[in-house]
Amino acid sequence: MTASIATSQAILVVGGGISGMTAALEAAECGKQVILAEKTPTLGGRTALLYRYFPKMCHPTCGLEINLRRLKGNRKVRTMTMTEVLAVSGRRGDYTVTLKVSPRYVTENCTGCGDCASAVSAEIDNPYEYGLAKTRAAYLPHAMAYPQRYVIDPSIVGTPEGEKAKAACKVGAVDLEMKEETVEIKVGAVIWATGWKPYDAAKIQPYGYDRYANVITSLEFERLADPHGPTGGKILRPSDGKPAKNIAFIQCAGSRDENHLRHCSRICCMASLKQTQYVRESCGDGGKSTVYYIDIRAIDRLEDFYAMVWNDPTVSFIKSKVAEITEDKDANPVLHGVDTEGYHRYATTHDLVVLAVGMEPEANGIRLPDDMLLDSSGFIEGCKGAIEDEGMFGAGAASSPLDVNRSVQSATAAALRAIKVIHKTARTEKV
Amino acid sequence: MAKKEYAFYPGCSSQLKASASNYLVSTKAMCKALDVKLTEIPDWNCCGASIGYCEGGELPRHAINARNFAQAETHLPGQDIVATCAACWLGARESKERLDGSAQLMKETNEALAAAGLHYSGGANVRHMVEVLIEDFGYDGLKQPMKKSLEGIKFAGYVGCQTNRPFGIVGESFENPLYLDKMVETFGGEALTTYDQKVTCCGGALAFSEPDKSQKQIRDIVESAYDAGAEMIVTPCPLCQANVEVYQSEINKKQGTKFNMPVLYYSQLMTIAYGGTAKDAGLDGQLIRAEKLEKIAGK
Amino acid sequence: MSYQNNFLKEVEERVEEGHMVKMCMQCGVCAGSCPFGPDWEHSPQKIFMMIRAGKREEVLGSDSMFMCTSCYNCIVRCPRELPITHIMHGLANYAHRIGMAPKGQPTRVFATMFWNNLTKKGRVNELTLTLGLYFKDGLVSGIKTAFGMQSIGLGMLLAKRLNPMEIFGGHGLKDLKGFHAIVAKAKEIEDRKKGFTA
Amino acid sequence: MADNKFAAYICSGCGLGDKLDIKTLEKIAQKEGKMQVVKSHPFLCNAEGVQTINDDIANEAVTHVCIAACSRRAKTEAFHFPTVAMSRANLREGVLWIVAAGEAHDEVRQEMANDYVRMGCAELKKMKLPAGNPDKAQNKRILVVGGGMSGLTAALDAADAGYETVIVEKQGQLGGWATKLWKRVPFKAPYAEPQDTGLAALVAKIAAHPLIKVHLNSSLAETAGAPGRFTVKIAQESGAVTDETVGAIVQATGFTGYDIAKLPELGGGQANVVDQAGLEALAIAANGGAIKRADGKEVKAVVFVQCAGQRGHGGNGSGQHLEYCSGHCCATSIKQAMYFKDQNPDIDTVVMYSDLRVPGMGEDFYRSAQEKGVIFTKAKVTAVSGGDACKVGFKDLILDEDSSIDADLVVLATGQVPSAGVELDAWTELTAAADGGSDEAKQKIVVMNKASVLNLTYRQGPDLPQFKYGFADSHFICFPYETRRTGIYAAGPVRRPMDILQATEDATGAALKAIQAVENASLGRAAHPRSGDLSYPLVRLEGCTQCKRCTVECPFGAIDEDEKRFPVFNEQRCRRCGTCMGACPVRVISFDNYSVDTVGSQIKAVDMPDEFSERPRILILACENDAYPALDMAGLSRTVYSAFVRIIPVRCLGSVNTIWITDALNSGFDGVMMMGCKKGDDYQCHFVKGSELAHYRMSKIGDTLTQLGLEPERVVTQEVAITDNQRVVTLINDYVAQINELGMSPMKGFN
Repeated sequence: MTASIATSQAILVVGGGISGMTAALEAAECGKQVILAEKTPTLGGRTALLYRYFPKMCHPTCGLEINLRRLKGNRKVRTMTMTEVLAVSGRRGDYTVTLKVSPRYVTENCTGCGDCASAVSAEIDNPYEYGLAKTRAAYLPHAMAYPQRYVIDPSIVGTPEGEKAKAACKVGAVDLEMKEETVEIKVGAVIWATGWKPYDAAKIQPYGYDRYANVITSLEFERLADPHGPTGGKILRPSDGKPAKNIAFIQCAGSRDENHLRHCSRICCMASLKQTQYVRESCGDGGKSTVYYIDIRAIDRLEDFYAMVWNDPTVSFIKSKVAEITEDKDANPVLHGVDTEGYHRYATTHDLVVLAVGMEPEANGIRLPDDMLLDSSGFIEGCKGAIEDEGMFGAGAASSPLDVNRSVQSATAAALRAIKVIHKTARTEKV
Repeated sequence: MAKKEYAFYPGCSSQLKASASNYLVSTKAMCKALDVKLTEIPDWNCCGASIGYCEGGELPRHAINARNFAQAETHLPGQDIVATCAACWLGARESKERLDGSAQLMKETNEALAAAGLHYSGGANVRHMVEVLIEDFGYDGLKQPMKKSLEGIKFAGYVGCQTNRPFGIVGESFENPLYLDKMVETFGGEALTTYDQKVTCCGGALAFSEPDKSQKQIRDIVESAYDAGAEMIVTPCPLCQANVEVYQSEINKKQGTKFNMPVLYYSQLMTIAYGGTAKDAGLDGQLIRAEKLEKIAGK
Repeated sequence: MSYQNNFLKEVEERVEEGHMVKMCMQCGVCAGSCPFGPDWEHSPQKIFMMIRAGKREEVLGSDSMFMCTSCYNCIVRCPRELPITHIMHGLANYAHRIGMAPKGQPTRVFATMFWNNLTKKGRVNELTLTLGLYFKDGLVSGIKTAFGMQSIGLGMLLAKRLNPMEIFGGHGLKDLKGFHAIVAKAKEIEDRKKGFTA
Repeated sequence: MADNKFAAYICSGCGLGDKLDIKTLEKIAQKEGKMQVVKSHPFLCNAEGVQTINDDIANEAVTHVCIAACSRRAKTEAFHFPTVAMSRANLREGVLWIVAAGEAHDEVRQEMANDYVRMGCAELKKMKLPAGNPDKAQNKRILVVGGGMSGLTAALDAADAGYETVIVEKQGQLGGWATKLWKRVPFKAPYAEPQDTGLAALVAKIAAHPLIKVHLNSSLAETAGAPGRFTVKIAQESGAVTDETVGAIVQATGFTGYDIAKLPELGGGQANVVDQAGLEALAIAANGGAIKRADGKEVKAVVFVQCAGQRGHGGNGSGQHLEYCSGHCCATSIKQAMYFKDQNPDIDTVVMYSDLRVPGMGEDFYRSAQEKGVIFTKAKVTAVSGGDACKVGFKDLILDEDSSIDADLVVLATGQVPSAGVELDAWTELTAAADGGSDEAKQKIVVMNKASVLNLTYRQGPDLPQFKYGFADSHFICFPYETRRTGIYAAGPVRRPMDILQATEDATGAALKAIQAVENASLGRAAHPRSGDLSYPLVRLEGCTQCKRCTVECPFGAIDEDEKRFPVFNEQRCRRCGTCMGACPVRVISFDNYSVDTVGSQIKAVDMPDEFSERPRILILACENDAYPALDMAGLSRTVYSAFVRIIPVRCLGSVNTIWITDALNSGFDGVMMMGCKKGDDYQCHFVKGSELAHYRMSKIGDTLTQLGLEPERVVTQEVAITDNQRVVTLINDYVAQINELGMSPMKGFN
């Protein structure tokens, strides 16, 4: 079906991660109409899958809770999950956007009681655990999921499993007949807060992510450290489930590399410094973290955090891009390379290797309108043509490899850029 | 399948009574089975090999490779140049790319060629035999003429360096190329995919000048093949083959090891699989005899 | 006194791919990737730094570049896409041609013999090359080495992979004259370009 | 307005009906809760259930609604009744999902549900629907302090969004630091060449903009009022003073370079040793030609020393000068090295760094410099001597040797020092001393006020609170514009060290927050984090004892004092945390929907078993931001905890008034546990000090307890993170066990 909602006075925000939520809320709290479109079944994006933030070591869900409360109390934002942008036409102040809404197979009647999940036995890879764990095919994405509504995985629709879920729901919220919908909306401005994705670590062949069980990505490591994660917060080796105490962090895994991502992903240094403290948290003085780096990019006040970690006796730093990883008989990763500060060769054995994988624009993969201006790595710089004609903007990690704090800053700025468009449109319409 | 024709660049080691003559013999047999016509580039010359750098410098190396291109261009127009030797392929391909990339270099090269009344107009297509097999035939295609299975033999696929880097085979990774394993499996052998020295350099360039250094490499390569449970090593490179096979006795002597690992060319395996005799496959050219393979050949 | 760019400029002008030396960001992947890494007095990445630092004698007098076996591991891993193998070859060649490379460096000697061997007939003569190498340090040691290696030689002979007749010539080009002309011309051009005195 | 009509709606869905006796709950709501309308529904949150409620509001003139169903965090869209006061009794996450299954627990489960219904009704009885601040502040003009890149960008963006803007710049011309620059680093692909600063174009737009008014050679002599109604006195150098009224303020007062003279060890102060600003000056003078030194000699060799007087402790621990990294300096030195290389590629340009910090696309700028022949080396510079032939001594960290290099010019990459005005802690000390009569302090204050940027007339001081190293930054990662002075937003290098790109981006964000502030003020709405909250603090001054705790403890400096030292509430500055309410010893401060009574009455409403029942009652006051969600999530994961606890969410532990504790103990509670956010340097409290204050206040009620003859363990305070959904359960169960050890409270039965 095709429904037409909103007017050219409204702002479309694409992506419901921290940047998208921020852009939407900041604009709405200025009194503007906003449509917030998120591809997955829940808001929160990648930040919801992090254990702690640097440098405060606080929890992403804390900010998420506040933003969700702002959202629940604000009628100016219309949230659409499982929604993707198919096409954008028109110009600044007057865009027509075609949205695809995928079926959730669960209606707004869902109370979040979880009866459907208990009823089904089929399992799928948990999309919120980077494949480290399974979940029932009828599931609530995570504890902070918003909307707090279950999702039926398409794989069990039309199977007895699906029927089980339907039968289990006392409030008749499971609707297996749900179909994909196309919605057309008119908006004045579009904010692309489509975020980022981790670079495919398997492509970094010398590190053998695809060959060695105990070589994992920094995002998987976040899940291991998270009490809500697959190991209940214990840092265990994927190969044998033994606790990992001696952990290597490899910086620039895919970043600053002509063979992979040309740009520096900015966050990885701080992320690894943060993660060395996960090791301390779980192993105390018995833990050992080694950071292999080219340059430690702990900019501005974040330098304090670097200093703190530098002074942590369980953490050591080696100025070296690791050349390759091999595996010994006990599946321990062995790192080979050269410490370039004075040329010292090493072959060091660790329990676990964490690749600080680079940030790639999530938009590499989704089709952006042709008139978007991208840099050499695919991050959104704005629109082609004169600044006066700009009606679409990048925000957060879609615009540059940014940490959460800078993403929010960027999203707040994007909100005003969009508001300026709306303001101009409103005036021209009055005239 | 229609007959495929290529301009063949055997290289110095793949000549009669040269260190890789068995490569040449088996390649010819293999191509016959695949209905491939190889025509030697008339009066081809040495590629200079990477070791030529020290005295040869830059332009002379490109010039002598360009001479081969020019020969192929005039005498075998339109045919891809196919090399079996890693060094030849690399040397030629490198020159090709540098010449394509630099008008200046091309100019100077032709200035040199002119001294022999030759000219290279560019655009030679230099390929390794393995590329031809995988890209022009594909594993299924290679299976077609198969008459015997190599069942029961465990192979360590030793790719070596120069066939693998910097160009490599399309779709394969530098760190863990799998095409030799896939070939072995295609012909019914058992591929030891866990073999961890498959892209280690054999130190060929230092084989003569610094034998101890290169022999350390060879020891790792052979040892790890034994560790992986291999009965034979298979390789696409004549220098790897020669070094890894020839020096085993040397290492045994010096270090008291008991190495006796046959090292073969994929072309020898294929010749046998295609029903060729041990002689067709040049198995008589092995220093360390591949008895199990000879047995299959004999069946 | 260091970090004057004279030597860097010299390398950029006269060494194969020398213009890429400045692009190194000192990550060390090349050093860690080299199969003969442990045998290098200076790793490639360090050599690049030394060039920038103006250490002409140390660099051109070093035998490190001769450790390169042309396995190209460094090239495919370098995050800045430096053609490291070629630069090492280029430096070795440059040091060799201006006479600064270490005297008697075995690979330098072998590589030279190899080139001369191949250019003589247009194709490598494995036997003369081998024997030549064995006797490079004089007859006595030559006989020793050759004797030590004879089992191999013998094996090769039996395996028909070595031809004793090659000592009297062996494989060669038909148009050897043309070939020599090409090599000579190319060398002439390169020497002129790089200011080598032949 | 019509009389209040109270209604309770009890949901029997989600299995509540199976495990709880709904009839009993209805009876309780009616008899004890005094609800005039009581209805139960099998599926209250569905369209039909919600309709029943809306009908009652429309037709039965219901003014107050108690929803006894799921947590207040669930089904908020369904249970949205903006025209009535509403309370939520949490029977699902709070009872059904956390009480052990099985008949053995039926009784305690029912008791718990009964109490929550009692509490919901009791709270509702004391609630009013907040009407929003009657004293609306309608001024929507934006004041921008500072006319540099950040300030101009903020002003232009605000004006382009239709808001009148006033710029105050202390210099005689606009542009700030950017006027000192020859070029800036690139913002967009290909990130290869230095770019024009774009200042001229920006200034032209400002000049031409009808909504922008500029005051040059001016500074703020006084800033009074609140969002939507600030009055500022703008003093010109001449002494003339202009009054402006504005609704919000963007402070973009920028930075100064760290004084090079403080770096003698790096040749600071010697000839031909300059800082980056000094080099820009030479470049401007050269105007694209060969860059010459002060003595006119053409520069043929230049060395850039990174982190000069910065990263004092970083990896390399000198502990001197600036401890932080100024972020932009690496890219700036790269840009400046290009000045030389672009003019003459033969000039030796060496950059000595310890970590080259060019994040994001800066990597391309770095590559570009290398292509131009700029040499980078990782080195620790040990000594610099200036003069005609400069020398830089250093430890070459790659070649691992001590070395030195000659140069015609040495550029020290010094850091950014924020111009954020007065440091408030120092100010507070002085004012205290001044009140004590110290003349010295009085004079110092005069000096300080001159140094102040905003000269706020606020009780808590004249400028924005500084976070660290003098930067007026936010403490929050998710909320970079979270400010402790509502309606005043710092932007650019005054907030955090940054380059022009970040500064202008930051300015746009700050401009939005300023716009948001004026819009909120005009509607009497709270700003973040209680955005949209229409309640605001009401005070009965007749009861006030002028103790000043509210004015001192308000985390946002919202409360001033009049000449009689009575508190003066500035609602538009208030963030509705209730810290003042918690602080007030005489309990004269309240909110319509959140007061000493709304919570106190819930505490008293709990049915208290006698001391022989062996059923202790434990009161938990949980911060609604982190602890309460954690408890909810414990329910979501069906984690069982003791049914003896009664949980009341509070806006912030700072709002907890000690009377609640004593009330609870007096009414027979056996223990009281407070759950708040992390305190200390890395505090999580969204209201800055709430958790801190609660701990402090509770440490003081020991005496009260002993007077009551109670053990100190009966009142505890815990730090809880939102992810602690398993830990809260342990905390609760352990505490219940501990209380059982102590035995029932002796206070039972006395009330």
